[in-house]
Amino acid sequence: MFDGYSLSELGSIFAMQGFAGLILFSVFVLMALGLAIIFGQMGVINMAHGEFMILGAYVTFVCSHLVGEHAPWLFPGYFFIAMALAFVASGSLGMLVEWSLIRFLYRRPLDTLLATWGLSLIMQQIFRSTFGAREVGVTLPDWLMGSLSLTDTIEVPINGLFVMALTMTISAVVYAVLFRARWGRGVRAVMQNRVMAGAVGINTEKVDRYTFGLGCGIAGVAGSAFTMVGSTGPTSGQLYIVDTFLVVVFGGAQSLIGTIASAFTISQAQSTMEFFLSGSMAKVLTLLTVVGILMLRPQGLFVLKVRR
Amino acid sequence: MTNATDFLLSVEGLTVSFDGFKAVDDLSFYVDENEIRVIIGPNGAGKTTVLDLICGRTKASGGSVKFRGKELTAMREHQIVHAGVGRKFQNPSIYDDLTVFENLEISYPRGRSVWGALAFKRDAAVRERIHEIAEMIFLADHLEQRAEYLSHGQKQWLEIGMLLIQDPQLLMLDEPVAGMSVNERVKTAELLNRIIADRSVIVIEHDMKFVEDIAHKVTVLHQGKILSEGSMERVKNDPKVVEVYLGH
Amino acid sequence: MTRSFLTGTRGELLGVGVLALLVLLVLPLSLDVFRLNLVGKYLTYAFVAVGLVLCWGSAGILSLGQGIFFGLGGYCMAMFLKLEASNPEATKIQSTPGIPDFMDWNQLTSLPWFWEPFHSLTFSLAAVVLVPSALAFVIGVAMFKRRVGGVYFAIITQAIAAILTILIVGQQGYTGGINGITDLRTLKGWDIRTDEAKLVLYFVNAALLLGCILLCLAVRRSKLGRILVALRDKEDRVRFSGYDVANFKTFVFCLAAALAGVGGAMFTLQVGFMSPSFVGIVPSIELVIYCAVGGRLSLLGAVYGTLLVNWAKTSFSESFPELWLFAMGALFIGVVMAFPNGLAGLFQTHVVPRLDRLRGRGLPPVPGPTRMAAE
Amino acid sequence: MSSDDIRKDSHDALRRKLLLGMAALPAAAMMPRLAFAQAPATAAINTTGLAVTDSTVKVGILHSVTGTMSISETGSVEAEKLAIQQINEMGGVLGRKIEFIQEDGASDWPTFAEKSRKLLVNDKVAAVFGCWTSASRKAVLPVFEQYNGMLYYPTFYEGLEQSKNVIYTGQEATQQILAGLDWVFKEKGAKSFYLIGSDYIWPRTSNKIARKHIEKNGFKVAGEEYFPLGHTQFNSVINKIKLTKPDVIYAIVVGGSNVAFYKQLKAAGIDLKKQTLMTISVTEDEMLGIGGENIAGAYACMKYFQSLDNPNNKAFVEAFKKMWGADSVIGDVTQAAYLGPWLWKLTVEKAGSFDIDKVAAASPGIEFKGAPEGYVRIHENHHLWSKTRIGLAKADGQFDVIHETAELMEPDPFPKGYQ
Repeated sequence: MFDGYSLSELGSIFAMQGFAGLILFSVFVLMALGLAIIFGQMGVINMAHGEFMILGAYVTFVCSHLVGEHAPWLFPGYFFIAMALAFVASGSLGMLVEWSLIRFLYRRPLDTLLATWGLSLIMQQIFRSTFGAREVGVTLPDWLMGSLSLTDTIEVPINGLFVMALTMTISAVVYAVLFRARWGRGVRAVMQNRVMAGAVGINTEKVDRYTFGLGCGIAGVAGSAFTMVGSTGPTSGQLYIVDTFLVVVFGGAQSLIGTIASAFTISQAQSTMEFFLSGSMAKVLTLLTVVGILMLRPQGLFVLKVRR
Repeated sequence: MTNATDFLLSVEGLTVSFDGFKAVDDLSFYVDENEIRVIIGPNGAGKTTVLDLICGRTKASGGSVKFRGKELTAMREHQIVHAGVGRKFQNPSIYDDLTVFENLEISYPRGRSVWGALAFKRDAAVRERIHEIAEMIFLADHLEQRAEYLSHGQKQWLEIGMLLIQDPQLLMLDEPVAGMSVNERVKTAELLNRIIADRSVIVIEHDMKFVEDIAHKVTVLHQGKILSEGSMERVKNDPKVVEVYLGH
Repeated sequence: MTRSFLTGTRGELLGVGVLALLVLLVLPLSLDVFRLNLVGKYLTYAFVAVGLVLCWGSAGILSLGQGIFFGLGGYCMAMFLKLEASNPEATKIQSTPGIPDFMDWNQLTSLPWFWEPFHSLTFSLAAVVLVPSALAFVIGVAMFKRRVGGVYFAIITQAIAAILTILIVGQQGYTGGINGITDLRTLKGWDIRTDEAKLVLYFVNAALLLGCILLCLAVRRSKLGRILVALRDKEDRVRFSGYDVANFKTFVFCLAAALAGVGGAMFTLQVGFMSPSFVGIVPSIELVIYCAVGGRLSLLGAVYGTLLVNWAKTSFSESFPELWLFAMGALFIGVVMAFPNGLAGLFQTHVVPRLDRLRGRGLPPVPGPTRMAAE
Repeated sequence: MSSDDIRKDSHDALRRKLLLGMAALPAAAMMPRLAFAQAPATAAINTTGLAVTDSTVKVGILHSVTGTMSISETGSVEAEKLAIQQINEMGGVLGRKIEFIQEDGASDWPTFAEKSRKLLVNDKVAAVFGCWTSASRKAVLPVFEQYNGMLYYPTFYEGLEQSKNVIYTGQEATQQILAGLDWVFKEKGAKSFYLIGSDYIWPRTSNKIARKHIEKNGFKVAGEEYFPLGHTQFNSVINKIKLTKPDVIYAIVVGGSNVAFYKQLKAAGIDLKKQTLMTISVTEDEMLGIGGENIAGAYACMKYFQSLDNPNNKAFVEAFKKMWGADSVIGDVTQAAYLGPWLWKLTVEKAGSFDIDKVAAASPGIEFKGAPEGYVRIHENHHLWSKTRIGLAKADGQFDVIHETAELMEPDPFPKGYQ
């Protein structure tokens, strides 16, 4: 397939392809991070994760409208406000859901899976009733949708850079919160030994609620960011579920580093295969590879080896 | 040193590490036929891990476990059971949803393959054997009761009974009297002394009184290594043991 | 210890009898052909739900990919019917007569090799059962031997469902693509689209379902059934009682897959087509909810659960289409939160004591199986 | 049915056509219900037991109101209801008011089959307006053939089908594709093409036709790719497009993938004002989700755009917005769905009967001059003769119609040489 291209052309294409892989990696991390926190720290698979993302996207949509109508001068920067609001909206809803639903199901992980699926159906219908069945168009500031020309042939999408920067920021914040802050120690204590953590005075219920809220909030931010690259509709959340779950499960339950490594592996595999094969087959092969590796390493890529 | 094959169980150079931490470190010991061996040691000494390694629940990083000359580390769990090694867990591990009778029946060593289990018939031999074991573990009157409703001590016995019905050559019991009343402990000691007639037993226990009642030989573990080994009397007087364990 | 007259083997057989009465007599007498055909379609889902009771309720293995097996069974049947419908006479306007129409549109000029054996009805019927169980066997061996379970297993089955959907949709020359295999007409010359045929198929379907339930009851009554329950409670104990746990899980997964396959085949026969929309993630999860509503531990409950949910779905979407997703979502949550044992649990706690009292026994009920599947 | 039959009826038809040409105009819609008085006897016009009374006739509307497809199908439902209302205001069909029974296909094909059976068997409707995806149509087709119903199907689709029981009011693939390609050959001097689509039957079949036509004209297909439905990451293929530098990107991406594709294309620095992109899958409906600014400059090729400048369309758009809100957008399929009830009415009146067989036989040759797209005529293969137009996407979510074929394109569902 490379006949008739000059070396510099090929070089720049491979550079861009590497960059595409990095964007995909960032997208995967961003969508999986919230789920990984919830799954890793609480053992709960949140099937409504995609809907929490779309909630963030709708918040962004509403913001773009309000700002566009009432405060046009704010438009170039509204995206940051929208992301913050998306975090708050999805996070609070997450806490509400934890309080009303999830906390009764901690001993039954498979049941949370079904209950959150039910939740996702309800959220989809709420979106549909509120915003209509059609996808909505989120108007973005122009500077976000452009590209930077590095050379004549290498062009870097700004929204890709934005997603990458956002992913790094959020990962760093999550890392700081979970591993540096006092609160994070509480989360990890609860994860390792719920009874003991309760006994030493950690409010385990509160920790659970905030952890779930944090995970959902990050989903909201992800959803908000994805308005730059994807669609916003009542059922758009479902487009992400298989990829997201696989990234988390492939990364192993207990490790954020694992999630990041797994996102990297899957994204590189997918973008490489997509380049050399046609789209559908690339997807099938990526999924098959992940499933195959999971069968060989059922606990995921990164997992602490512990006495059971 | 005697040839390893003379022992019922010979553990040599057994090592396992979890994330760099050596839970069991180059451990060797030997168990005779018809011996009751008690393993003691402070928390985290690696006692349960040793049992896990022998029965295949945890895979060793190095070393060998030979049972009657067969290498256990290469075998899968159910094969180890078929070879004649039985294991009781620290917390009574029984099937709450099934009756005592059904608990024992599942452990009955026939129909262990899928098709065997489908074709399995509850015939006279099965019933007789279950009643015999139930008698032995003091549960003859509770056969139709759901295991969930047994007392803690009765659950411990039931699990021992589930092992006995398989007639293992080596029985490994992890804290069999934990949570038992004094009366139950006495009965359990009696039970153990009765069942070693034709097998060896490895017991992990903290209760020194109980250990003295049953132990032929005691192995003291500390940080994954053997600190001392021998008769109860000898171990008790070993200054190293006194320092790390008994003294406290 | 006291037992209700409705527990034990006698109670179960009585339950099957009541169900038989319902599906073989009451429903056919009280419904018109159109509604009866609908019930027939629902009953094909019940095959999957019954399999899930064994797999999930009894053994604690939650598969979110049962649609795969339902679909495979359905496709095996559809391939036979399509070949019969594509005789050279009926397809003479095609550029290659004698092959299914969608192949012709995709420029295939001869029947692919894996379609050839589906000329034979015997082979096709065997494939309906064997193809799903073979795939389940491969998945089962690979996963259970490596001790993949719980949530991991659920997610992986989901991914496999996604893979299979993409493959079926993408390979349209061989599979009919997203439209599926449609326009199936006759089975060995017998027109399956007439009202009489639908009636006959309904009874065949109902009888098969009852047969499968009896089979599952027998499996549950056997030692294997008790081992499955034991497995769900204390997997390690079973393993250290000398059982190769993976084999048992694989067996029950294969059995559930085979049942789903039969359901799929009956679906194809009654509905007249098969499409990839039954293979994907969403239908697979819906199949789980049928089982959950009925009561994940009860084989009969699964049938009633399937009938109830589908009936609700049809009537809801006829009158309040926009409310259907709310209802469905609430059903998922409600069944998990408030009625973990579903209809069967409600029956045990509310109906059985009354029935006992009616019989003059006045005995307290046995505590129902209240424990949840651990994982 | 031969063309002789059409000619035989032409005199009578002409009179009605004149009436109907005005029918779509708001003024005409307010005409008194004069038709009721001379309504023919029910027994004469309904010999097969359809749900026709002396004053009403029942029809079915069968689309997905729930599920993923509801996004696309809503417009069709709205258009069909509008048409039915307008027809009723004009006096109905053969003096009978149309009552519709709406069923939800729920984006699930067996549900479509089930509901169509219900409509035909239980409700005995005289016609059904419905279906959107090919899969749903394929699922209901045997039902319509078995119970002898009449389906008016609105979507542009891949062709390869023809049935006595279906009128296809959207374009089949060759109508949509060939004219558009000829235009880019000529106007843009395009010589190489990159074909990209969602992975299912319509994009694949359409691209096959496109490829044949491109190669027949001696031009080159630089690449052809399909992505699973719902795919959201297109950066790799965009790189491949950049590498191969095709003159035209020919895109048939659908659903949520559509939005992702155009946003990522724009972000990757591909300026559609410089890079020619032609699509047959983006209507005004899809533009809403994509955002006009992200797709401005692309060419869409289909038979109808909301901005089409003719009196019929002006009246139609106005009536539609009056009924469904000023924010409504109207895409190609919505317009095609609007044609369904009108074509059925015209056919029934020409046949003088609601009987399915007579309606099916009377269909070829039926002309509808009040069509918002201008003028359509039913072909003997039950598809429509229609013009194909090319629209240039604008940032405000509308298209500029920049080209239309001089002649009506003949529908050819089984195109020889393109399969």
